[in-house]
Amino acid sequence: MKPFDSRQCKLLAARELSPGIFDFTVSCPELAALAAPGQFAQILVPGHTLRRPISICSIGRETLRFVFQVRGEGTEKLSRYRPGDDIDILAPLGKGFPIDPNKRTLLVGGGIGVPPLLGVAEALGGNAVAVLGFRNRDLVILEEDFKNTGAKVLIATDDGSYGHKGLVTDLATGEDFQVLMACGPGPMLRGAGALAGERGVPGYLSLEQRMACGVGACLGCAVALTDGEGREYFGHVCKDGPVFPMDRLKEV
Amino acid sequence: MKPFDSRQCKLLAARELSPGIFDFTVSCPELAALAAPGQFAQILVPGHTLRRPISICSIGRETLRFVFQVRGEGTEKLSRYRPGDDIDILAPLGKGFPIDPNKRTLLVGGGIGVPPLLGVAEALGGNAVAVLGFRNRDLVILEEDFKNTGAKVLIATDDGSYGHKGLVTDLATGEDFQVLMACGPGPMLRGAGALAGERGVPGYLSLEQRMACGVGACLGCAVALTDGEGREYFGHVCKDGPVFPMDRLKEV
Amino acid sequence: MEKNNKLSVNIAGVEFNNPIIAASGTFGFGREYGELYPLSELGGISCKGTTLKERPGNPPPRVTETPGGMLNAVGLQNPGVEHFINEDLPWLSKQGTRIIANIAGSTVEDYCRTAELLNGTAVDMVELNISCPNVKEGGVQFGVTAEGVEGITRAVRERCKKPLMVKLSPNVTDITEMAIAAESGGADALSLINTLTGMRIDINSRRPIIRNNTGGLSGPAVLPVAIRMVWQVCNKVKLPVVGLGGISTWQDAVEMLLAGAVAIQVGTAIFTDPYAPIKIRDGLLEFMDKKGVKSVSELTGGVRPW
Amino acid sequence: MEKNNKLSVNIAGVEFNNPIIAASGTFGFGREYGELYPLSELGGISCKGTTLKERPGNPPPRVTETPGGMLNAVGLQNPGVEHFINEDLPWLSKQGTRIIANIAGSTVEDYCRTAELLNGTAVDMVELNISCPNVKEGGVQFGVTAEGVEGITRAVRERCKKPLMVKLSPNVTDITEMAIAAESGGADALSLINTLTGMRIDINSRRPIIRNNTGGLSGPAVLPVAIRMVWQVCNKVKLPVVGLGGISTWQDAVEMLLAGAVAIQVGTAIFTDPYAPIKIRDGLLEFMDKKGVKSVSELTGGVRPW
Ligand SMILES: Cc1cc2nc3c(=O)[nH]c(=O)nc-3n(C[C@H](O)[C@H](O)[C@H](O)COP(=O)(O)OP(=O)(O)OC[C@H]3O[C@@H](n4cnc5c(N)ncnc54)[C@H](O)[C@@H]3O)c2cc1C
Ligand SMILES: Cc1cc2nc3c(=O)[nH]c(=O)nc-3n(C[C@H](O)[C@H](O)[C@H](O)COP(=O)(O)OP(=O)(O)OC[C@H]3O[C@@H](n4cnc5c(N)ncnc54)[C@H](O)[C@@H]3O)c2cc1C
Ligand SMILES: Cc1cc2nc3c(=O)[nH]c(=O)nc-3n(C[C@H](O)[C@H](O)[C@H](O)COP(=O)(O)O)c2cc1C
Ligand SMILES: Cc1cc2nc3c(=O)[nH]c(=O)nc-3n(C[C@H](O)[C@H](O)[C@H](O)COP(=O)(O)O)c2cc1C
Ligand code: FES
Ligand code: FES
Repeated sequence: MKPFDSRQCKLLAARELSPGIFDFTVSCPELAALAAPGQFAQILVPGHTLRRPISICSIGRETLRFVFQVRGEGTEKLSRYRPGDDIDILAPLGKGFPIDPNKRTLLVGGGIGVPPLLGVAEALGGNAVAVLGFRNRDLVILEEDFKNTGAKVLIATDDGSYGHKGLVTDLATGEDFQVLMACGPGPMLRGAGALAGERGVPGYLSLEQRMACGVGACLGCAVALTDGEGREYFGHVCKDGPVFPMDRLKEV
Repeated sequence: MKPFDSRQCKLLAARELSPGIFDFTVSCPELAALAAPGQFAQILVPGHTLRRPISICSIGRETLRFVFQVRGEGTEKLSRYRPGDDIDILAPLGKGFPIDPNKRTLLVGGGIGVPPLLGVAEALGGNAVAVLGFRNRDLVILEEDFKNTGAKVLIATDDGSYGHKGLVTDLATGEDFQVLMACGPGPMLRGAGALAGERGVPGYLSLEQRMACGVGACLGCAVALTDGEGREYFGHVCKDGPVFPMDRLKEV
Repeated sequence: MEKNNKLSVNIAGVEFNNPIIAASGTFGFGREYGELYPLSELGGISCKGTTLKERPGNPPPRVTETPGGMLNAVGLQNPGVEHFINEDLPWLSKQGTRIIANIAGSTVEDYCRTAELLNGTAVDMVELNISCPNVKEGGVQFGVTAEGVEGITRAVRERCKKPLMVKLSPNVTDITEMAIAAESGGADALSLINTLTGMRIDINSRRPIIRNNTGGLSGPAVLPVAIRMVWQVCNKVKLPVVGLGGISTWQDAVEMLLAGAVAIQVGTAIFTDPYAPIKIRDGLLEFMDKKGVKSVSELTGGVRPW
Repeated sequence: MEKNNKLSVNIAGVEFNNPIIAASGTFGFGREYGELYPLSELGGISCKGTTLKERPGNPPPRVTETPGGMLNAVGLQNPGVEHFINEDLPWLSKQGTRIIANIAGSTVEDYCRTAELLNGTAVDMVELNISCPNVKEGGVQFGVTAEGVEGITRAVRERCKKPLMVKLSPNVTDITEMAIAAESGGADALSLINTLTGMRIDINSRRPIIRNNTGGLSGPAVLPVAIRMVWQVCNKVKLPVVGLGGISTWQDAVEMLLAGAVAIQVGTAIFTDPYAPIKIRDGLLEFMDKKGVKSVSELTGGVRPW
């Protein structure tokens, strides 16, 4: 069986979650059957040479869910798709989060880094604490979805307009966890990494890099890694990641 | 007032007249007010650098009608537009047919060259004979539309599956006319030119050429012309034409 | 548009109201697009290339589309420089925009005499087109060797009383050599890039689509090549550089300025959208306001290479 | 796919089942896309460029999009030729497709030793990459002068026992000079084009988007340049030419064959659609059947210039 493939997938539902952030559910039984939380898809926007990497937010029996933010031309065009339209999706790609429902897991998400963690929370079946950060109240997304997984959900906003005012890592102070998984902007990842270090638990971080192939063939999406002996080399976000054990990363 | 302009025009009606031939009516009051039969539009197909030149088929009070054939990528994409969509149209461009309703006019059209003559027939208010040629019965278009103008309409098909079997110019044998206007493939234009020559009447032919600007600025759409004294030079289909008095053309 | 000091730029002593110039050969002599907006909205117009004597141009087809761009081989069709001076310039010079005469020729002497004829006229600047790939003797032979570039620049410089901008061909191994040669020859400014030579073939007729067999590639497709060349050139010469090639949005224009250009030209994008130069100007101004940039010159060369 | 004689081509004595080859650097060593279709569906694979010693490659970002194309500056990241021979080749050589080793280096001696190491292996052909613009010492210095091209070709030719294909850079004034030089140096075949050097700048950070500042432009945008260069080269040399650069549809492939190519390579188009090479092959076959073309070689050089 092919471990990934490209398919025309029908868009079943499209919704704007918050200004500029879209929530797509597509029908793709074959791809959904292969997918794991933390993996991603390469979505074709016709007229564009390079596909857009978008994380899998949640995995249904026959569907995949993607939540993406309009950042440039490609995501803007994508946001104009309507239910019934076909989208060419290459998925599932990369290595996701190493999920163990027996381990209490802290999920640290920031902004558009929150969606990929939803699939993780679902797979953890309640054994998770999700600490989620947003710029302000209007940008909070997926809170209910996380709650529905049975996870404990704590929200922080930069301006305090909702939940805790301040850093998302602050929310973890009273929490107990055996493993940490994070996705979000660089500074947040650094904070999450530090937190895992303090607590002495393994941390897994989901990274971004500009990509061409998305499958490991072009060596486009380099990331500086260190092997067991401290030797440095370039790995690739699309194949070795996007989720990396934090101790393998040269820097975050 | 601007003699032409580019506008976002709403597609009001779209119909497939015969396989691969589409009939679009767009709303564009400002452009319609400026248009004359035989002029053309430069239609933008997003993602393409060059606009597609398409003749104005018919001019309504607030609408323009275009009939086009799918020939390549641009026209194929255009054919997928649906009523309600906006189309960016630069129009009206070029010089149309010199219409005189007092002169009995023979309209000679072939295939996708037929649509531009409809507006002419409408403007002639019945004082026209339209001889229209098609490959076969299935490809006959606009017959009723021409009849509704009051023109006499005669049809020829290459295979005789409808109307006269043979050349469209054969149909003119018994007809009397003071001026001839033609649009269609090269061989048909040559036949029409010869016919006008025999009858000693002025002939006007509508030409095609690959275009960039469509307004006379780039000198892309050259056509070899002769001036009064037989001197040859390059004129331009988009500005000096697309309709030319046949005696100005170096060759058809 | 009223003069907006934020946008005005000075190129070799000539003041342009804004840094958006219509590219040679894509805007004729301004009459057609002048129906759509006052030409004073533009910083300037680089006119269709003109030669000492009238030229008929190439037989059609002269243009076709390519992925993200187009090919052209117009072949310098033009009525000759005297016709330009007598018929086009009087009208053009009243439009409130800067007029750049783009000149070409088959011999150095042709170029020089063409430039001389422009000396006493209302033209603000002369652009030396030594890079037209679409005519057998269209000057490209002068544009692809350092000696050629320096030689023709020096010869024209001696006889031309207007500020002289040399337009470089991208069809060279090292664009900076050509830029340095033009500088040595006495150029007051550079413009780049002209078109990259390309070809398309009709797979049914098996004929090249362009009657000239090959044509010049322009449009968005060439933008990265143009940005790269402008950046390389600006690292090597002191002359003001006008950047062009594939600019179709204000973002592209900002990139080109950051790469080192003092002004930009817009060509092929006008075919896609006749209002492109205006939209680019407005977008640029809005961007500057948002970023607190007081003068467009602050953007010039602002790239921070790694 | 069964062997289809209509599509088979012979390049410098090597028989390819069909004329569709994956371009170097876009297909790795075949493992990833080998998950999607049997590699025997392709005529051949030009492997990721390999060097004598392991190379780390450039820091990221290494790729970005451009209008109708992309830039890359991977910088020849590769595990070294011995790793290729020991780890990749054994698997690759069992896939039922032709294997082209693409080699690069910093010195002539590097190239020669890399080629020598491949002598006894299952590799079907060596492609000399003297045109990688993305590493300081990546060979481009050898690829932009006739002397350089001839010299390295001759040196490698002497020590390489495999058919030798020289891959030309488009970043030159006259591609035919380089082709003639490669022919004189003893090349058995040519492939062109490699990437055109380009640049993009992030207008907010003012940083070049590619960490290497410049990168190589590929994809549909460059197709007309590639067609032109292949046509020019085929008019000047007798060597078989493999055409590439921007091919993304079977129509593009037919154009390239008509321009003179005996086979084509598909690179960037694979990123847009991993199945592109297969679709191109199928479309080509259908076109040939419709037109009554009995062998793909009949298309080669079939353009009828004006
Ligand atoms: C593994 C992975 C997972 C991702 N998951 C999500 C997600 O779930 N939701 C979401 O909103 N975004 C996600 N992103 C970011 C998303 O890929 C970019 O926002 C998107 O590619 C921007 O495309 P554009 O056309 O709108 O922007 P443009 O700036 O027009 O894009 C130009 C080029 O740069 C690339 N690019 C630009 N920004 C990024 C970026 N941050 N990362 C990678 N490539 C970039 C584009 O893919 C394109 O090739 C993810 C990125 C990666 C690498
Ligand atoms: C003045 C004028 C009026 C026209 N009126 C009509 C009309 O009413 N109905 C209709 O169906 N067709 C008309 N055509 C032809 C129509 O412009 C082409 O069929 C169309 O441009 C093909 O575009 P494409 O993207 O489908 O083909 P592609 O082959 O993908 O186009 C590639 C490029 O070639 C140009 N091109 C291809 N064929 C032609 C052609 N025959 N003439 C000019 N440019 C061409 C395209 O515009 C484009 O720039 C007219 C052409 C001209 C010049
Ligand atoms: C139809 C056409 C005609 C051109 N004619 C000339 C010319 O006469 N003189 C000249 O210097 N450049 C000429 N050019 C080149 C443009 O001025 C410009 O350098 C090139 O098109 C790249 O810019 P763009 O991508 O913005 O069009 C012409 C370009 C086109 C498309
Ligand atoms: C990501 C990437 C990596 C490349 N690496 C190599 C390489 O290692 N060796 C080489 O000869 N060419 C390399 N190339 C160039 C391609 O083989 C090809 O010449 C070029 O991309 C043009 O073809 P295309 O437009 O079909 O991609 C690379 C291209 C890309 C996009
Ligand atoms: S994007 Fe090609 S290797 Fe990761
Ligand atoms: S298309 Fe530009 S002059 Fe006719």
